Amino acid sequence: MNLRRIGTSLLAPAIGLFISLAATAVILIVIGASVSTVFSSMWNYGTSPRAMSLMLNLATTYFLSALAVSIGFKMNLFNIGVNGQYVLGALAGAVVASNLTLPTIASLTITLLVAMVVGAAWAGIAAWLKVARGVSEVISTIMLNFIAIGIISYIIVRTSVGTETSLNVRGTKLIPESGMLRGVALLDPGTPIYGFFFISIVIGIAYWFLLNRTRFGFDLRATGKSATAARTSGVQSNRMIIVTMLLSGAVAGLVGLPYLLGETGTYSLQFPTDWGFTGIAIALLGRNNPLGIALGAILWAFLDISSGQLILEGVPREISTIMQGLIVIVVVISYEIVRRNQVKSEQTSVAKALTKQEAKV
Amino acid sequence: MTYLKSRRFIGAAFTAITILSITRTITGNGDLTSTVTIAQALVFASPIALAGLAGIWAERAGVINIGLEGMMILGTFGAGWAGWQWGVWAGVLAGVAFGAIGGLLLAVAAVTFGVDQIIAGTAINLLALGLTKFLAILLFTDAPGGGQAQSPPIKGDIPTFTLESIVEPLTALHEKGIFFVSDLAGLVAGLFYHLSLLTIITFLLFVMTSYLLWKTAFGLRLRSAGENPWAADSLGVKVVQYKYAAVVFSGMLAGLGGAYLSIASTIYRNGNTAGRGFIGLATMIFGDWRPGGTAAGAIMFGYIDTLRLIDTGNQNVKGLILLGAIILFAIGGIMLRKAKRNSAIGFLVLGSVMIGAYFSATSFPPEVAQVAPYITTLLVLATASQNLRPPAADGVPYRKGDHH
Amino acid sequence: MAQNVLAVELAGIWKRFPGVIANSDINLKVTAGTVHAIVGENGAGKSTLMKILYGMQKADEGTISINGSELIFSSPSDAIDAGIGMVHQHFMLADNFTVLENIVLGSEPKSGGKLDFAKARQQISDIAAENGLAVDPDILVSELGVGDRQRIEILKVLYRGAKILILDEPTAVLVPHEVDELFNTLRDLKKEGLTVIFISHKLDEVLSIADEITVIRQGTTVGSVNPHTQQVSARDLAEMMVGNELPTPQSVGDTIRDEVVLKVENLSVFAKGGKAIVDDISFQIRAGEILGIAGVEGNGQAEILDALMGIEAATGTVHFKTEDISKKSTRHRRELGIGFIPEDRQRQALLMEAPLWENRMLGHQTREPNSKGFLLNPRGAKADTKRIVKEYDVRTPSIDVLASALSGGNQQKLIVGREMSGDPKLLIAAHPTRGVDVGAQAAIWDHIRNARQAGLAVLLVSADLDELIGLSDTLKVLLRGKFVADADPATVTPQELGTAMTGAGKAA
Amino acid sequence: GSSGTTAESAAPTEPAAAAVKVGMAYDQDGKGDGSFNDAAFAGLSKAQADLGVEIKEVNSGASATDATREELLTLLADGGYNPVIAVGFAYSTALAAVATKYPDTTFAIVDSVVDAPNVGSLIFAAEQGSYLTGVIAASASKSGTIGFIGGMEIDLIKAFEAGYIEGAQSVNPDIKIESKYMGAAGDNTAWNVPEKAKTATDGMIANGADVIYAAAGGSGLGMFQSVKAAADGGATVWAIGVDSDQYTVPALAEYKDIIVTSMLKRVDVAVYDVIKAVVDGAPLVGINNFDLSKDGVGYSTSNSAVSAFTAAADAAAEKIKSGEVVVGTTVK
Ligand SMILES: Nc1ncnc2c1ncn2[C@@H]1O[C@H](COP(=O)(O)OP(=O)(O)OP(=O)(O)O)[C@@H](O)[C@H]1O
Ligand SMILES: Nc1ncnc2c1ncn2[C@@H]1O[C@H](COP(=O)(O)OP(=O)(O)OP(=O)(O)O)[C@@H](O)[C@H]1O
Ligand SMILES: [Mg+2]
Ligand SMILES: [Mg+2]
Repeated sequence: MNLRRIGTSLLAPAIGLFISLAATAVILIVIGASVSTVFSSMWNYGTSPRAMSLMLNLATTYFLSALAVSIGFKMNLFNIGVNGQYVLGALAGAVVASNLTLPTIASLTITLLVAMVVGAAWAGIAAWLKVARGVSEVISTIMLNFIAIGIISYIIVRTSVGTETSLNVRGTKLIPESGMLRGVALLDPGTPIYGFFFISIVIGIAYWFLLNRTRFGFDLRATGKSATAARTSGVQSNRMIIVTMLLSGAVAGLVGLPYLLGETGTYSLQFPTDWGFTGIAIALLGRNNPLGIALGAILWAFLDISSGQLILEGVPREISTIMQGLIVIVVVISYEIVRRNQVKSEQTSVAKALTKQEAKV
Repeated sequence: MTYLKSRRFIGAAFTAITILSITRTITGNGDLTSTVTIAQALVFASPIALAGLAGIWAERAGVINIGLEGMMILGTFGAGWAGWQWGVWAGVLAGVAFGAIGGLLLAVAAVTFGVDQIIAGTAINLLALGLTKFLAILLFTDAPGGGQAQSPPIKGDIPTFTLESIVEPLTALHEKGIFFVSDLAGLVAGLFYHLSLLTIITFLLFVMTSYLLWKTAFGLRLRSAGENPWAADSLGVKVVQYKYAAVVFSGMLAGLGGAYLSIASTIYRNGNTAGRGFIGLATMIFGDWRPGGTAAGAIMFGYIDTLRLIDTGNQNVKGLILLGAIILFAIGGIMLRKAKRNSAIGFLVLGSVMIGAYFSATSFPPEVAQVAPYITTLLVLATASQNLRPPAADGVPYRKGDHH
Repeated sequence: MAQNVLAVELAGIWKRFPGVIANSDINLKVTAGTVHAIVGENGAGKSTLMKILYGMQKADEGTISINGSELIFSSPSDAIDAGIGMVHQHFMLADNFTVLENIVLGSEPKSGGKLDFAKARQQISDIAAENGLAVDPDILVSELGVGDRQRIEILKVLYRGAKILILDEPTAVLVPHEVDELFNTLRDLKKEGLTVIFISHKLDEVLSIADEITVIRQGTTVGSVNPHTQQVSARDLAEMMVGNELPTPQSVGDTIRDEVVLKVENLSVFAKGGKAIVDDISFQIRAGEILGIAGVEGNGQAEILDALMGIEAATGTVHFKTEDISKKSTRHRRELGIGFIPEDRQRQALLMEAPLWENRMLGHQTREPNSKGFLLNPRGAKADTKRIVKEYDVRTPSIDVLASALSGGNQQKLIVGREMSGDPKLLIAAHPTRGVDVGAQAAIWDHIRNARQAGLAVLLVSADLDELIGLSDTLKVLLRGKFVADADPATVTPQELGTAMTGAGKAA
Repeated sequence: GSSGTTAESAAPTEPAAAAVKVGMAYDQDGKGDGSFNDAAFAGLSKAQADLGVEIKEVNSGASATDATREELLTLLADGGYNPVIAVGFAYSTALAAVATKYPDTTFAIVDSVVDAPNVGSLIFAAEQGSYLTGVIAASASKSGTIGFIGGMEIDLIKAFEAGYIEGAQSVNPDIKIESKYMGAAGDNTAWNVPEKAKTATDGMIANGADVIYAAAGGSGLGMFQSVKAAADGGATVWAIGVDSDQYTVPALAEYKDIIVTSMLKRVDVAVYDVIKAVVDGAPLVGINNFDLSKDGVGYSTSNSAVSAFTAAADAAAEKIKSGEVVVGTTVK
């Protein structure tokens, strides 16, 4: 039974991957590139130690972002606001960390906490608006994203928080090395794997544990599966909405940290601001399951990283974005088809089993 | 009914102009109600309004369309490409057609396969972004005047009209600075100044939507798909077909909004929708899923954006702050009268803070104006969400034969 | 009109759903100008059959003939064209539309592309006047009560000029005088030559209005009776429906103890508009006592239960034993030992897309054996689910299947088993044996009786009057949110109780 | 190894130089902006034509990180491209890291300073060039009001504004200068909103401005449109372009008549110089400040309309070169 379920849940992404690869091949043929060369060089490059290290680093960021999104998804809350939550969280983390001269552990702990609190607080606005004023979180988080960008530029451009870290680059003061979490060179000597990679594994396990092994997790999943049944079972829906949004925002607050603490040491105006949307896509691919999300994040990072190799081949790097888009849309459709068939076949098999039972009696 | 409606409309317009006029008089900033401001606000408002209208079509038929941004992106691209090749009107058509493809994709995923609509829309946004960037590189890189990220210029212009006979005297009247009268003059003149044919089309599409959706059998059936598709189905309404029609038309409208943007900039550029699809969605909710309110929301965005951009010495932002304060006080007053004490206090406190800011600062950073529309949207939704009435079956996957 | 003309003839209809055969070889003949009733248990396949006749679903096999000619319906429009109209078991109305919009939808009068509202208004008021169905066409449906909605549904059908009317359980939600009004309307329609197919679970109603009754059991027609010519009682019909003799619920002996478990004072629940749905009621239940509430569905039963569970806001006080729980959360109430079997099991009592053992936890997730402290205990939950499956005879191959894969009756057994777990002190139950087959029904009654023996207090709401009379120690009759009568279950008959429920007379 | 459909090509005529392969990395979506990136490409093309070098262009794509930029440069260095030129200050961190890993490759970065023995930092005194356009603007203005349209509000662009203002004030101390940025720092749409630039310019013209200078990437197009519309309406108004000589840019042909001059930021010259130096075997490393004295910045004279103001501008240029005038990079 369970093996079958695992099998069917792998079926959808497999279909998605296959179809989007096929579509990509068609595009490549149309633009006159050699399909086999492109795919094989993507693969060869993507499996080199350096590229794999980069991939894991990028996947760490994506993983956290998708996790933040999926906490909400689990109870049908659409936190489209991870973008706003993580940029503010990362900025706050950068400001705090750059002003700390503490031992690494203490400094990191404080940085993480600050980023999480800020992310949670920003998500909390949307939660409050939903619970107290009935405003859909979809729309409020989108608005809050725009507002966050405005706040960030104000802080960096017009307050003393922003300095010119190198010529023409404006950002927060550099974090002292004691406050950084650089990482270890596991695969490639020149490309360390972020320390946050390991932290995010722990967070992933914690997420799984919280959702599947705690009462809170049960309440959350129950609300997602049926709000009315959850309510009848004693779940207070408003409280769940607030706690879930805060939790989602707290994880979102961490999204920028792998890059901040592993790489830049400053929140500058070059800091990417759209990892939240990536997170949504990956959460969909991974079906809100931490393992699935991890695989999705790695796939996404693979496509991102190997697109660099693609342009050297003369193929626009945006082909990987197209692949990503195709994978998402095909996978969500095939998930839906597979799910329907699964429910149907389970019903049929129950009925069959029962007929047999009755026949025996 | 219509009498009441038109009275309500006139009342609202009167209040709005009065508040604007008070603000203009206190700040002495003629920009707030000038001909140019209004004319430009319409230009900025139109693409957003079209996105909002697109949202109305899809959601009235029960399909949440968060893929508006993607459909707009497709529209900007289509217009840039075809406009460069065959001229501006071909660009309009291609923008609409490209948007329709996006709509069709959403319909297939959400209506036929019953995929969660927000998820399907998000996927379309991703796909549109990748596809257009890719195609831009393929088609525009080596084109003269184009580049990897932008199309060559669109050929030709959309005609614009200026009714000199109205604009000139009214603009002159505006410059006199008479309370209310001058402001009204500026507002009216703005409507007839450099009015693009596309803006007129946008306006007509709003009128057409109001008529089609609320006055015809077609509209009734389409809306029934968003209110109770099972009931509609039981009366022989081909719900799936109506949903398809609505979502594809939604894509066409969003595509037109995108085309409008490209044409206004004379080129397609990567990223020039700048989130307007999402803003359109917000104006739709802001406008209670109705054309009138949606248009008002879009005009607010256009108005604030315009004031920010034509600003001299950051005085317009200051004006906006005062305007916001006065509006907050007005809402607070209404709340007090309706005996909603807590909300009233909230508004009055917020209003006072803004008044304080107005008098204590000589100018405000442009970021304030940049985020003002978004904050306004949040405030409006926070005030009015309980009274908003989305279509009852909005976002609910419908399968023929199934029941809720 | 000639009495022997067949308005509808269904022959050899089969309809299979995954895992269930809803209709197997159904044959039905409906004479024109009559009221033809169809009765059968929940899930017998009545609605499915009607949907097939109305073109909403396609039969796998079989033929449909209307007025003698064989037709194939691929959509409701085909059926509408053939003069068939259907009023569904669940109202099919768009709440945000006006009455007019709901009625004309799909067959709108037009003038030059525009919907001709004036003409529609005229047509509706004409039909309404003709049939004594007064409604305001411009009011929003959301503002209307069930009686009005029913009228609109019938108007919808008449507006389309239907000659054959299908009414799927139209009376379930009506109060008695509304039922009378409906029946008067139906008789009028019959006089005008219309044919009515009428589905109901209320057998006395059926006997009073029908010219012919067809009984469906497990998806197939098992017989027809003519109440005008044949001597049949409601009990006879019921036995035809279930295929064997009905078990009788009977609580024996007085187990009522002194301790008051539930004390409700001045409980009221208000609808959005401020109207009282539950209107200032008070009652108490002692340990070992079963208090039955009789009443036509929709008179406030669901709201009372939800209010007692803290799901719906209410005024008044509720004491559990000595504790005032009026302001306490649902979870707190559950943890005190209140079991709850809600009316709508699929929406309120189950996570359809979760396995059975997770459903075992639902509502009990804070207690042993499902959790320890903040952690869940899946192993404990699974073991206990196996126990329930065994004790309550839940027919399932495993406890890992999704709840949606179980039949409704088996779902219900699981819910009852769950709510009886963990020694509840009070059970609040709505229709505990609804949709459950005869054997399982008896088993559930036994479980309830045994728990009562052990001191369980029960608040029982049921549409099954035999069940209500048989199980209850005390009976109260609810009408429009108020208790209007008390009845002694030892002496009252279902007929008397039924009368009292309509407000027509005092029960014994 | 690479084969495929690329723009790469070796000039067969000059086998000696065929060994030089130039890698060029643009930021974000790359060239096609009609100004800055295209100027870099112009230098590259010239080198390809004149020196017969092989070229390879890449771009970092949207939401690039330092890590992905570093990888891009690494791929180029790895592939034997030398020199590797990074266009844009966003590459500074990435380039610093890669340069140490490939000490035998020559790198160059535009608009930033990377301190390594094998890196040439190509910086431009945009404020000096802008000073000259400020002089021209103030001289050309009849109304006494001129305007400036900036893209994203960052220090790099503020230096343009600062020089422009100083230059204008050196001619007319009472001149009124209106400035507007299309987006706050971090708002990546700021470079892509010509319709907003158009509105902002409309506003300035309505307020009396008659010369407008835009340093706004792709948004600058809107400024040209607005000025053109005003000129078509009979007003005497001028636009000043930026980075490339926009008078000669084909995509802007319909606006050329109103482009009185452009502030030239000779990224093309710098790029060419870097490549030529490598071909010549004497790589250009260290800080190369392309200022007025090196003709790294300047103004264009392709539109004859500018001739009336060249005297003033050239005089100002002399003062700057001689050190008599020092142009600031921040707006006072
Ligand atoms: N769409 C469907 N898919 C699968 N099974 C269905 C579907 N519709 C009905 N069924 C099943 O078919 C059987 C007959 O259902 P139907 O609704 O016709 O019963 P009914 O006699 O009307 O019952 P009730 O008295 O409860 O209304 C039931 O077992 C039901 O669960
Ligand atoms: N709307 C529906 N869609 C899909 N399947 C349905 C639907 N309704 C019922 N079913 C399936 O039909 C089957 C029969 O359900 P139903 O509720 O009628 O059982 P039942 O005949 O009452 O069973 P029991 O004998 O336990 O009383 C089950 O497998 C159920 O899951
Ligand atoms: Mg039924
Ligand atoms: Mg049943």
